[in-house]
Amino acid sequence: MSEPLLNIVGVSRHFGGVHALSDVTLDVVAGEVHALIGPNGAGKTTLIHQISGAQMPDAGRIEFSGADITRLSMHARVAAGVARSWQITNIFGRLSALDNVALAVQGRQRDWGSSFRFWAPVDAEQPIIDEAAAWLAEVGLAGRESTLAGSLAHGEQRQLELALALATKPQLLLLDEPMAGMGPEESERVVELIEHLGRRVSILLVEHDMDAVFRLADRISVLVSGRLVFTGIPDEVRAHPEVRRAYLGDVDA
Amino acid sequence: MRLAAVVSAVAATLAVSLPLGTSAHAADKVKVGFLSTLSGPGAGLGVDIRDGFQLGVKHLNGKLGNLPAEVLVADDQQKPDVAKQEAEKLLKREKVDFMTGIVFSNLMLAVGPQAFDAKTYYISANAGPSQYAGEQCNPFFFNVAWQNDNLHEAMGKYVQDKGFRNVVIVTPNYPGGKDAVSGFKRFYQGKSEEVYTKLGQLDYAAELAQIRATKPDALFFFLPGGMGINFVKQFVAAGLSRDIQLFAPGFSADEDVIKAVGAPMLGMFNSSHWAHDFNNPENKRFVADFEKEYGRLPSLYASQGYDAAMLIDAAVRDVKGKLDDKEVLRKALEAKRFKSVRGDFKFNNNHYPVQNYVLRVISKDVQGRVTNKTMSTTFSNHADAYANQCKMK
Amino acid sequence: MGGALYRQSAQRRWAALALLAGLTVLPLLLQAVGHEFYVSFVSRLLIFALAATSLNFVVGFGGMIAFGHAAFFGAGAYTVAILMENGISSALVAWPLAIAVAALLALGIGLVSLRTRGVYFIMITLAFAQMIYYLFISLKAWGGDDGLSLASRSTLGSLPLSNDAVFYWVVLACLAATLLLLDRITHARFGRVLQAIRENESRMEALGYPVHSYKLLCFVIGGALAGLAGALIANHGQLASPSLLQWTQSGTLLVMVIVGGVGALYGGVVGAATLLLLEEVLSHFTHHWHAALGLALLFVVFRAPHGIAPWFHRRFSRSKKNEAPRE
Amino acid sequence: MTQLILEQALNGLQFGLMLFLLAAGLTLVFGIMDMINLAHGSLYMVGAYLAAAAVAASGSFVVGVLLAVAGTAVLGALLEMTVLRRLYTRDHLSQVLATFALILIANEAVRMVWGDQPALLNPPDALSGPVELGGFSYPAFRLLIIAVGTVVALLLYWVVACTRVGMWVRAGASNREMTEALGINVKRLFTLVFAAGAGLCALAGAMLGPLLAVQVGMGESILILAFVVIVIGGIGSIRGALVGSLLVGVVDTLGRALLPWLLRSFLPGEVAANLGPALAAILIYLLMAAVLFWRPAGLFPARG
Repeated sequence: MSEPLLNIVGVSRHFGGVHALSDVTLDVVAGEVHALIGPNGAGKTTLIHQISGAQMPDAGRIEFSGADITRLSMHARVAAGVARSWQITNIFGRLSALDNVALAVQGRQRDWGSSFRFWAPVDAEQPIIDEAAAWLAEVGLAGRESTLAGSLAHGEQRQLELALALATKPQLLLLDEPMAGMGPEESERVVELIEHLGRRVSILLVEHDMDAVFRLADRISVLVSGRLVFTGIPDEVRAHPEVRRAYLGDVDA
Repeated sequence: MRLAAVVSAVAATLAVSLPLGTSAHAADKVKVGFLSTLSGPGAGLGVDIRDGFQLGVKHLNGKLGNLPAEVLVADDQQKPDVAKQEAEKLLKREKVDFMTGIVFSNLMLAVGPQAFDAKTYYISANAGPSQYAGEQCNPFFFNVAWQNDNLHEAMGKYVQDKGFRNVVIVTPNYPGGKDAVSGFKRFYQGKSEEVYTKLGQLDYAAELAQIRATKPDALFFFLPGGMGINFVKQFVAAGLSRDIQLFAPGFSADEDVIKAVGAPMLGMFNSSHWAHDFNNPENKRFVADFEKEYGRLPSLYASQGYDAAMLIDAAVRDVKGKLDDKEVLRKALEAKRFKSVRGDFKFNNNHYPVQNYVLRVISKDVQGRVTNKTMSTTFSNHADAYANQCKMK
Repeated sequence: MGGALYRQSAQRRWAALALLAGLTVLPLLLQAVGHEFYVSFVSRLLIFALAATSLNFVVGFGGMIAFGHAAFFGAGAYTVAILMENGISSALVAWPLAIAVAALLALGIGLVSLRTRGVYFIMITLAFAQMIYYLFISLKAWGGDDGLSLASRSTLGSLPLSNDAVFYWVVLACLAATLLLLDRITHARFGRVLQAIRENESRMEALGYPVHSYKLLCFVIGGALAGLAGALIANHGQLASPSLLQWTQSGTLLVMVIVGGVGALYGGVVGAATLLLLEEVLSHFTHHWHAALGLALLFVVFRAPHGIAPWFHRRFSRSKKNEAPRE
Repeated sequence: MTQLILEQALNGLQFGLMLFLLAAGLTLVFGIMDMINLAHGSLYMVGAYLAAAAVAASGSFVVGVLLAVAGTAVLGALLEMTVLRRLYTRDHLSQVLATFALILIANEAVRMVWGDQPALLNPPDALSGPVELGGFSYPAFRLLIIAVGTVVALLLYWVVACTRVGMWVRAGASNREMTEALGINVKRLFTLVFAAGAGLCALAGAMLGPLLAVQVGMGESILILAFVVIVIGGIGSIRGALVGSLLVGVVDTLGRALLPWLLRSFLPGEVAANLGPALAAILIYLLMAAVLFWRPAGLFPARG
């Protein structure tokens, strides 16, 4: 196995007296799809928050590409190559779908330069618009460019959310239940998309749909009550007695 | 720069096309712009000046110098920028012949240049800033009241003469307050401690505690309008009046303040150039009619407003209504051909009064009202300290 | 409301140009009918329009409800006055400096204030403005409570600014340039980023935008333009008054913005014009014109909740609705 | 020196308690209804004017004050039911505009009824003098203010902390939907809270009126201070309002008294004389900025 891209060492986070994460150690290697599973309230989203920079851990260290990013702001982590999607759709409802993605494209300073530009009209920047349209097509939203994001169907909004994350061209993608609330057809498209991406981008995937998880994941980590119970390849996870008891038990039933 | 040239040319054309003054003929009426503080905490002062002025016009049968008088009243809200806007309206839109009414020196200094630029005579019925008494004296500025320092000087002299040597001075932290301190100390030579408050401050608990700790034998304060009312009330309520003698310039101890504070002011000394018990026919008529008209005793502000009307009347009468010849009008104003309710005064070279200043004490009059009573004359024919810096053109 | 309001149509551009032309010849018309007093009045109106526009950039575009804009307005005015006291009367030096001082002040205040949000942001900006206010009225060197008078207006090349009409044109040029600049900014990258931040701040952060820096710069630009307005108002009345710094001034500007239309390009202009004209007209009829103004404002709140400019715009563009790129 | 500090501490307490009466209503309205009410100061003004009128009419200070409190509470309830209720769901900017309009209308209404000049409201004769307090005399009326303020503060604390209505109010401040889910008549609760806040305003106006001045515009300057208080304390928190009030009262009073003296000890006289008052005037704003810098949601944030 190659050097880990993301390295989480002993991360803890508590809210008041509640320990949401206790001493979690985990890594994601380049090109891997790493799934994170566990019952509701296990701390999965909290862990995503720590990695994306939405929250800072109370203890522990987070390394990305060999650099310590534990105290880095969210936008700096995005610039470094960590992008995320949200469990609850988080888009710009009053902008068109195309404008949504164009913002994400424009945000890549290394490709397009600073956004501190005050004179030239943004509508005239054709390359950015073209790229945004390409991302929309990639997630299956071709033809919906000028629709206001807020008036897209729920599944479409989830796809747009994914396009936003992808358009930042991350090395590591943190997907928090990307298929939540989707119909089977839309879910299938997202699964295919992730399979397709898996070769270019490393993915940390939080998902409740076990079929999708076992189909997509190279490795699976199990989080229970803020503790990492086990990490292994899908077959090991299926076989692990403690995991079965703690989590998969209710799947079998 | 070509743009600049074009714009200049257009502007020059405009300037030429402007009607700049017409030939001297007798006006058919006299327009007076009365701009004063008529709302907010300082409103009482402006209202008194206005009422005094209008009583004067009434005594003159609605005329000034035999011409129908039109008095345009405007409120400056005690704000310099509002004062400037209102003055601009009066001067440029209404094209008034005289301006008067301003209470506060800072507003006077803001509005003065506008009136002077428009070559309109300003008759100050109260504000007497040192600037216009000294180097910046202006032919278009006349003051019928006093120079700001005068009443403080009179109080300083009395306090000095009475042998007080440990005095606290309370005044707002603004130029008028600093003038009060320097005026008072021009004649008082003992030990003094100055306490500066915020302008418009209403609660003096902190300052009073400080004064109690200082243990002075006398206290001189200059707090215009509502500030003075509150200070005296709180001073007495704190029990300080038992050990400390209060002194103030007349404007902190006049009818407006007495009406609000009442009996606690009894025994307080103050200085003035006028009092309602002055015994001359003009004053008797003024005081009696003022009481009849407005149901209260006039204050010194009212007397000044009244005198301003009288001065304009006399001057317009003198020039026979020819208001356009500014030079002749100025001579007429300087001559001051009217009898003031304060007895008499004359204008100095800087157009400020040379006059007497008296000591008043607050006591009960024969009708049992708490009011001012004239005691003695502190200064005779007193001028201000700045007149010698004035080179009137 | 957002971007749709700014989408310029050719029609709107022509309307703006026609208005500009009309305002340009206004002094000539007023002088022809002998009402040159109103040249000065309209200058003042345009200066307040500029100040309100600068605040609207912060409130409407940046989404930051700032309650201390008077600090920058006043700082610009005092900079010009203080420089004049020290013998520097050139507008080419003093006005840019006024803008710079206001911008620096905004940078400092913004750095601290942007740590808070919502109501706390409103209050902390107010607190800073109050500090500046009390500082100025306490310092005798800067005129204290009297403010600082200007001996004359600034000098600008060979332009005679002391002529009210010329000064009016300079003010008009400043306002037009500001509106053009803000129109460009809102359609440029920076403007789109601001619009998106207003829409969804955390999502922008997650797209890699240093949101704090964008908001701070927006705040600073707003402050700088208020500084320019301050420099002009000091020249207009030849006075830098502490009342320019008072919290009521911040409140008045905010009311102008809300009345005119939060986030509408011409919101500040419409608001300033509405308020000052109402004041001028109402005070003619009644001594109690404040009450009438209050009732008018209540009317705006309940009948034109997005302000007057968008209300007009909706009326204006109703016929063109079909062309709008919406589905 | 100790006597000076003691006296100033009493002054600070007196000022702080009165600020609390204003801040309590403001913070609850703010916290529960999420509403910026700039017109809160106008209720203070109206209360003071009503007190002046009622005292003059009845000849009794106590009767006058009680009438003013009751009258203003009714007025507050009416205001809530006619205008303010329609603003709860609007954004902060609309609230600012509407309540600013109410200030203008209230000021003019008072001017129309009572005129431009300040109204007369004097303390009862028995309390207009000083009392001896172990070595120095202190104004009796200020002591009364401290007593009234303390009683009301304790009462309010008890109501909010221990009664059913108080529980609703606290629940409303921290979670509005939850309160509604509990089946409480939120509409009536809001009107009640608003009326109570108005009554407290009137009490403050009536108590401070004799000390300060009953005049148009008196509400605006103190409104800013009340906002400073609740922001320092944390919006929606009664405890925060109390701590904030006392903090502002004491810092302002002690600062004004001690700062010039302190500066003089290490700065040249002229500089100290200029800087002292300036610094004293901005002290509470510095305090607020500092609190918000380290605690961006105030000292006692009511919401999670």
